[in-house]
Amino acid sequence: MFPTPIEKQSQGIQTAYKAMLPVALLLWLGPLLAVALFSVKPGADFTNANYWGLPSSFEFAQNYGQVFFNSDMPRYLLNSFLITVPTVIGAVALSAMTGFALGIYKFKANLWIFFMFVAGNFVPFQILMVPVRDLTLDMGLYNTKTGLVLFHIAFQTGFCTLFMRNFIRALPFELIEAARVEGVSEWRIFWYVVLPLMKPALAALSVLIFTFIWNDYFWAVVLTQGPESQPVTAGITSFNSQFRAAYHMMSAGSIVAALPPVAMFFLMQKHFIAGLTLGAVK
Amino acid sequence: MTGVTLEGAIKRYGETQVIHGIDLTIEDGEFCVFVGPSGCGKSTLLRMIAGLEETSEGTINIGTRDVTHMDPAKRGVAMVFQTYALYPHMSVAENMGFGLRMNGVPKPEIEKKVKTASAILKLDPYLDRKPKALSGGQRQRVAIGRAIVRGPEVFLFDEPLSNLDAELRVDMRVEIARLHQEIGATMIYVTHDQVEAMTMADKIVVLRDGRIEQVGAPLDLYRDPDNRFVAGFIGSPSMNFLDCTVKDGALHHPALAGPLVPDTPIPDNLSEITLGIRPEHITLDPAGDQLNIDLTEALGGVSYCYLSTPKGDKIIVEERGDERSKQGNKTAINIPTKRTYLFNKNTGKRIK
Amino acid sequence: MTGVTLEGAIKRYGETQVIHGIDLTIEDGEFCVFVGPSGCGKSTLLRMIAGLEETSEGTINIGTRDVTHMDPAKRGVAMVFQTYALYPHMSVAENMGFGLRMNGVPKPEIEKKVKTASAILKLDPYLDRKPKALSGGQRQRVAIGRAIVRGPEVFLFDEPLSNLDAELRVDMRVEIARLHQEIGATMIYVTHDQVEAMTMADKIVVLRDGRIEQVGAPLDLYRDPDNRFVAGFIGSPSMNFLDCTVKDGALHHPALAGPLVPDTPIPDNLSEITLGIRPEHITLDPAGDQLNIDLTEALGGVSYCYLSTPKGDKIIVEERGDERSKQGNKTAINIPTKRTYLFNKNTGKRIK
Amino acid sequence: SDLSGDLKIFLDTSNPAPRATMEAMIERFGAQHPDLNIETTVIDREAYKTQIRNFLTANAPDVATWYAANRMRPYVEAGLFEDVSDLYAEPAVGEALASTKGALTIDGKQWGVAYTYYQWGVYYRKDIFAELGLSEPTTWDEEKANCAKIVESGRACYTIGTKYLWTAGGWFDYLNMRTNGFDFHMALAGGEVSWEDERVKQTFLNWKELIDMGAFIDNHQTYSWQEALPFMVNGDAAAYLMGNFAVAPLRDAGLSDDQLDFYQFVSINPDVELSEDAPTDTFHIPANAQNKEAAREFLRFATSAEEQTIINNGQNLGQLPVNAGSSVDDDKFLQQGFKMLSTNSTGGVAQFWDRDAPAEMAKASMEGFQEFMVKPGELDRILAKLERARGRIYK
Amino acid sequence: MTAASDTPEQESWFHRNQQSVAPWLFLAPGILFFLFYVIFPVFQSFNLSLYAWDGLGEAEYVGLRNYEDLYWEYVDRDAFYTSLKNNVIWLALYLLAIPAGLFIALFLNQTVFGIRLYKSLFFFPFVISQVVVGLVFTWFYDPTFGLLTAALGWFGLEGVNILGDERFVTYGIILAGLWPQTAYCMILYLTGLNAVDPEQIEAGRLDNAKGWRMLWHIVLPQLKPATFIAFVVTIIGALRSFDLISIMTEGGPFGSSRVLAYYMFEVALSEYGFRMGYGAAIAVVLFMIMMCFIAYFLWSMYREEKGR
Ligand SMILES: Nc1ncnc2c1ncn2[C@@H]1O[C@H](COP(=O)(O)OP(=O)(O)OP(=O)(O)O)[C@@H](O)[C@H]1O
Ligand SMILES: Nc1ncnc2c1ncn2[C@@H]1O[C@H](COP(=O)(O)OP(=O)(O)OP(=O)(O)O)[C@@H](O)[C@H]1O
Ligand SMILES: [Mg+2]
Ligand SMILES: [Mg+2]
Repeated sequence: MFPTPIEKQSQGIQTAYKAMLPVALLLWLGPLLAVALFSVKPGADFTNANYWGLPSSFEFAQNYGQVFFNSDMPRYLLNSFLITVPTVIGAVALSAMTGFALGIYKFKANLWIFFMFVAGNFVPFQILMVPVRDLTLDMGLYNTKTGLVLFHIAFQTGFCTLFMRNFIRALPFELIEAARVEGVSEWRIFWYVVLPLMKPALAALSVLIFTFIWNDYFWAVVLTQGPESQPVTAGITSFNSQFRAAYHMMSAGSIVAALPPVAMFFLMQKHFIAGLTLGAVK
Repeated sequence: MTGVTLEGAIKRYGETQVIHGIDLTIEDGEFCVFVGPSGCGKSTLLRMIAGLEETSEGTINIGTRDVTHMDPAKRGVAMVFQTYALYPHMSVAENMGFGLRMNGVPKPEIEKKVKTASAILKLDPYLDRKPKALSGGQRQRVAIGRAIVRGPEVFLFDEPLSNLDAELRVDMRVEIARLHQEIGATMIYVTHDQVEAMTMADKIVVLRDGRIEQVGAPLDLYRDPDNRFVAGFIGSPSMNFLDCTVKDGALHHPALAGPLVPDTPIPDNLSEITLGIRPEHITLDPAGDQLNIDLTEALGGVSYCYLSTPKGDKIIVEERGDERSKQGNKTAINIPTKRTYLFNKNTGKRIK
Repeated sequence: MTGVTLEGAIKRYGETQVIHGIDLTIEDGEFCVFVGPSGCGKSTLLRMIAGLEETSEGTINIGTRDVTHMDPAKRGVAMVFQTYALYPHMSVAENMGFGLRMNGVPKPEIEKKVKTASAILKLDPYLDRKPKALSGGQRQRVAIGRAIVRGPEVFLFDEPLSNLDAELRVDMRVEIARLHQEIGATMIYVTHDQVEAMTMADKIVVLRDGRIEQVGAPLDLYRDPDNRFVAGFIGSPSMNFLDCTVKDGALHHPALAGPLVPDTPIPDNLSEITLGIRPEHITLDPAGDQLNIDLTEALGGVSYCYLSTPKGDKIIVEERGDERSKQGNKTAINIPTKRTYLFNKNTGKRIK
Repeated sequence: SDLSGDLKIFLDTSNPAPRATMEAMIERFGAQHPDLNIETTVIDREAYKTQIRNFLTANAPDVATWYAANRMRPYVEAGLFEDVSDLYAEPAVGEALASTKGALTIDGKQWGVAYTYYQWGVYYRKDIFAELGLSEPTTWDEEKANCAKIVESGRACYTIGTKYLWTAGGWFDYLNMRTNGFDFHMALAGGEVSWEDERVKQTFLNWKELIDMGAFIDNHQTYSWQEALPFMVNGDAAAYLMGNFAVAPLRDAGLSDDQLDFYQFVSINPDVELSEDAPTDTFHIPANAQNKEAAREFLRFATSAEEQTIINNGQNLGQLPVNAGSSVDDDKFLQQGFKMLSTNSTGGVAQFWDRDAPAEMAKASMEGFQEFMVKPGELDRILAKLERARGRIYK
Repeated sequence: MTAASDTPEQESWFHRNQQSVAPWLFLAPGILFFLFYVIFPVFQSFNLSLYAWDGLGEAEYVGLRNYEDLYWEYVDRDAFYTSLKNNVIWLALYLLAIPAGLFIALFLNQTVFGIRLYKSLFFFPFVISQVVVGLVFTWFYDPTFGLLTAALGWFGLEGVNILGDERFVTYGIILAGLWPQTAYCMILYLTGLNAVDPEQIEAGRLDNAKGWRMLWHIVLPQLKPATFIAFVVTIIGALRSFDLISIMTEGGPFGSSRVLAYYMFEVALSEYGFRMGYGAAIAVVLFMIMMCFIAYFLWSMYREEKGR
């Protein structure tokens, strides 16, 4: 293990290290903690320039109540879920199939199709912006969650295919051959043999895509407008213009918007990290 | 049940040909072992029979059916892989029954067949376990069980024991031999382990570079190899080879105490001949001093004595008994003429 | 150059103790092999000597220096790992020279030393290659080269050959033995391969569960084991053990043709004794019928005959010569009394 | 009330007070037409500006808010707004809306109706002026003298937040109109005058005088106009050149009418007539609307004298009604503003810089204004750049 | 085919050609989606960059005029070159996330009590939306009450208006971007460190490599895969930087914090932007820059594929 395990160091170093950890964390998360502090302050603290002192009163319920009952935030949150969940399902389903096809079969175009997905995945999405917007307009899907979901699925398929294909490549190919010798049809091999083995990849990818999509801002701005279909990342900006200069409200709103992916990360940490590292390498 | 026949089977990967026209008949119920050095095409040939690789040319028959271009599933073969290839998410019973299930066999029948197979392989206590919870040997048994359940005409094994440790390998070897006796199906078995080949086979097929070097029963190959390659490949430690010059109908070599007149007559047209002699047939003669004893490895019951001539030829001699030679000493060797093998030095062909 | 001395060396991982007070002296220039079943603490002991694991109690001396708490790099040891642990991003030459470079040795000197080592190990053609582009045996040689270059007083090997295939293993074994003769440094070698231990060691240390069972020269251990564990562990195939009852100063066992009076006197107080006899010392007596021949494995020069009594005791007999027993027949065995070993059935201690 | 079907209305009135006003008005309209199913969407004001293009072409509503003058030109030219000249032809409407008709006319046709407008001017802290002994200035020198005293007292004269650029456009409007007059200003917006013209330069030099004396708050480029309000509320700045919509948040923040007052932007060049910014917010019917009949009825309703009185009163928008027949709330700011626009704005009424100039030029120039406010020394470079922009934008 | 000669039941065409047809069936939906939404639009953008179009009316073919504008038109050129320059700064400085991530990973790669929690908390910034990160940092930099100003104040220093000063603004935004990106690299390195061969470390210890030398000579080379990924995602992240700029400054003050990605959005779709074709031309330039990296990535992947 590198660096040398701290247990092997002297007691003094160990203590110093343990003391340093929380300090470092505090510095690291400082800006975020500040926002958390803001979000429980009363508005008056800001007019009185009490930015960094303790809250003059603890207004957690008041501020967050406002966010939930006196703004479009709940709708934005709901939209985010309605956009994120179908995207995750769609992208994972599509890429499980493409990944299977590219990982298992040998045919001439294989590598080129794979490279198409990979290259597409890294394309700057600005180049897609205008055409995709027009496309969505033409299909009558502008400002619908469906339009956003369809695009996200398509775009994420690139990344997911890279991920899935590499994962499937790492599976023992004998499993597929064994099944073929046993007379199992290709579709059933996919369904009964490969898919169950991909569970960890599916979980990792789902969690990862969930945060990606949840945190998407660009496409939300390009393809949707207004609370009927915008996700919370875009919603937070209109929320903020509604509460411009009301820092306690903006903080509370931001925290609410950030919470679901954070919760997701904490619950599914193992998968999440597996996803990050599995995705690009093997 | 039925045998397997290959006629002029050829396999090409793109431009490179790796199997060069194999003709081979494996009888019904025979246990046939493919051996050969790594990369000689053993696995490829087996997979061609299984249908996992396409056959570029030639035909493969199983029984009376031409299966050359048939789907693997239709050939009536079952295969056991080196890595077992068990489905990790299924229990042992599910693993064994999966093929039948996918082919629409009714449940009770599947259960019955799995029961029978697991009884044969003593897997009953593990039927509900996942492969992960099994030892290597048990996994290998499950893989075999999966093959048995489908009642194939031909079993194919690709180095099934090479992932097991030495001890288990011995046990599983015995087990597979027993199974062959019990079921009596045709079995084709790939290995590069000498001992497996020698102990299990009815018929050994020695392959080199995609060609058959010799086919025969194990001790026939040991005692009567067709060429230098087979002679060197079968037997451990390998046969010693000395490139001798022929003079006056006798073989001359600095390592030999004197000219050696072998039992086999030497063809007139050859001036050089390779002499083969197995380590266990040579005895040391401490009186002589042609050879240096480089090293003596004492393994307990036997020792291997590594000799070399000043010119660099190496000879290994097996010693038994309580007296062993000593490293650094000089020695000569005695070679019983009836144990010698003669080979054409250029072609490697045996001279009989 | 100098030997290694351990005194009461103890290793604990947290609460669990895995090495229980080892006292051991390894002479200067000796080739010492640690053997024992998996998990017995061979690697741990070696790593304690290397300084990669801390020693919980006791002292370790290399030569006259107490190195118990010294930095690994300062101990004058070099280690060859099972997985070679070559730095994959460095060429062979860089790998070998890295240790010197880290110690600030000037470049020309490094080059000279690497040259010398690579000449010894015949690595010259590969000096510029990356480890990836080498075969297993070559990698192992590089790993050894890396050790040589630093000119250590003690070489430590942890199962250096276990990742090689059988053939290469033999070659490398010979190579390491040769190297030891050439350099003459103290070498400590961990293996669980019998053959390696027997053939290479000046001194074998048999470990079990973190304790030393016996220390001695290979053939001494083979011929004169202190206890049943060592007797069974050294020699392949293993010694056969029969639990006999003692009656009238003779041993009785259904597998024996009759009561057996061993050369060693039987202590009076024991009513049960374990009889040990090696497979190569038993001969078959086709006239008898106490034993079934379960299986005969013909390997060419030798066969192993697996026998069993009706009660389930198993015996392995080694056969040589051209006549072999036939599977399914019945047989008896002859045991030469001077080849027998007696063990206390309960403690496993040898009775001499 | 024979209207039926759906009526989709898109609003950009996302601030709390205007939003409530509009929703209430729509409710009243709905009450008159029970069979009409009205669907209102309120979009963030900033976002609305980018999204209007999308919804006008894709899922067009029946009524949409927007701005008059050049700001609506691209949509008119692309045929995305309905010609509503027929409404103006109706005597009841035509006469009542005469004052804003010009702002909604392009190519001799009218493309929407105004529903509100508001004055711009200087809102200031009466109490601070009193404390420093200052009075409302009317001339440039008085203005500067006042400012000098304010700066001396440790305050900034003016708060401003230029992060979103347009606030600087307001300053430019006033300085340029006061320096060079309304017609020149419009010519500049129309691309007819060089930015490197001495007269334009003079405008900036006047501006520079204020900047150099530290009249504006620091770091204004990081604030939105709302974020700049606290400086005035806290007394760190004494005045704010802003539209009347700033009154509501200032009052919300705790300033009473005793503390807050308004004066017309001072005269600079005595030779030019005073002219004012009075941006007009408008309703349009998208060309792709589904229910144009109901939409027209809604436009009539929204501009009716009665509704105009209600929605523009102090409790609601707090702005000026467009209908000649409605009455102005007796809020002191509205009264002052109304009086200013109707009697003391002889030079003309401008919409606002980013509505009078084409979008691209507005963007480029306002960026220039912001840069100028931060780096007044770079004036020549900035003007040269704007001149180049003019060369390309006006074809 | 003769294969069926022995089998009585006539196999369907599909069944016989299963192995060659199956991959295409599996690929079809994914490929269609991807072509439709990603690949074709790329070409459409190329096409669009040859037109002048305000997004409302008819597009007019102008050939390479838009690209000429990038170069010749002075006002645009300022904006374009500022964006390009900022993109380069982004690329260069964003890469700091890699050593920073490595440093934190090394710091956290211990097994003391509660370290797992610390690791997850350090990873936090990455999961949070860039929008929120942008807000958080905007406040952090706020010249009146921001934490930065306050902190400087404690040391008796005068506050700096990071986001209002064209000298600092890009660096300020990059710093905000580095926060989540460093967390990302940290996780990559933490998992990479887990996979470091302990025997090589031990070999290094015997070879007397310690501390930095151990890191440099033995650990880092083994972290190459992690570094590679970190490099790829960081480059991509740097070139895609949009959210933060949009949230924190909208390209300001006076356009000094724009990057190509944002500039393109601005000229094409923002409040005052109506130049779709020109925007597409910028996107094409950005695409070309990115293509260098994509090509590099694909090339190394290709080598790996062929190498196995
Ligand atoms: N897909 C392939 N493309 C090209 N050549 C191949 C391919 N698969 C195998 N080969 C070549 O075919 C030859 C035979 O390979 P095969 O795997 O059958 O050898 P083997 O006898 O099973 O060896 P081993 O004992 O190592 O398993 C080898 O030279 C190998 O390089
Ligand atoms: N870090 C550790 N913590 C706790 N126990 C350990 C640790 N390392 C080794 N052990 C235990 O110490 C004992 C000896 O391990 P060691 O690796 O020395 O065995 P070995 O003889 O080398 O076995 P093998 O032949 O499998 O390599 C084992 O029982 C092992 O479980
Ligand atoms: Mg093979
Ligand atoms: Mg070990």
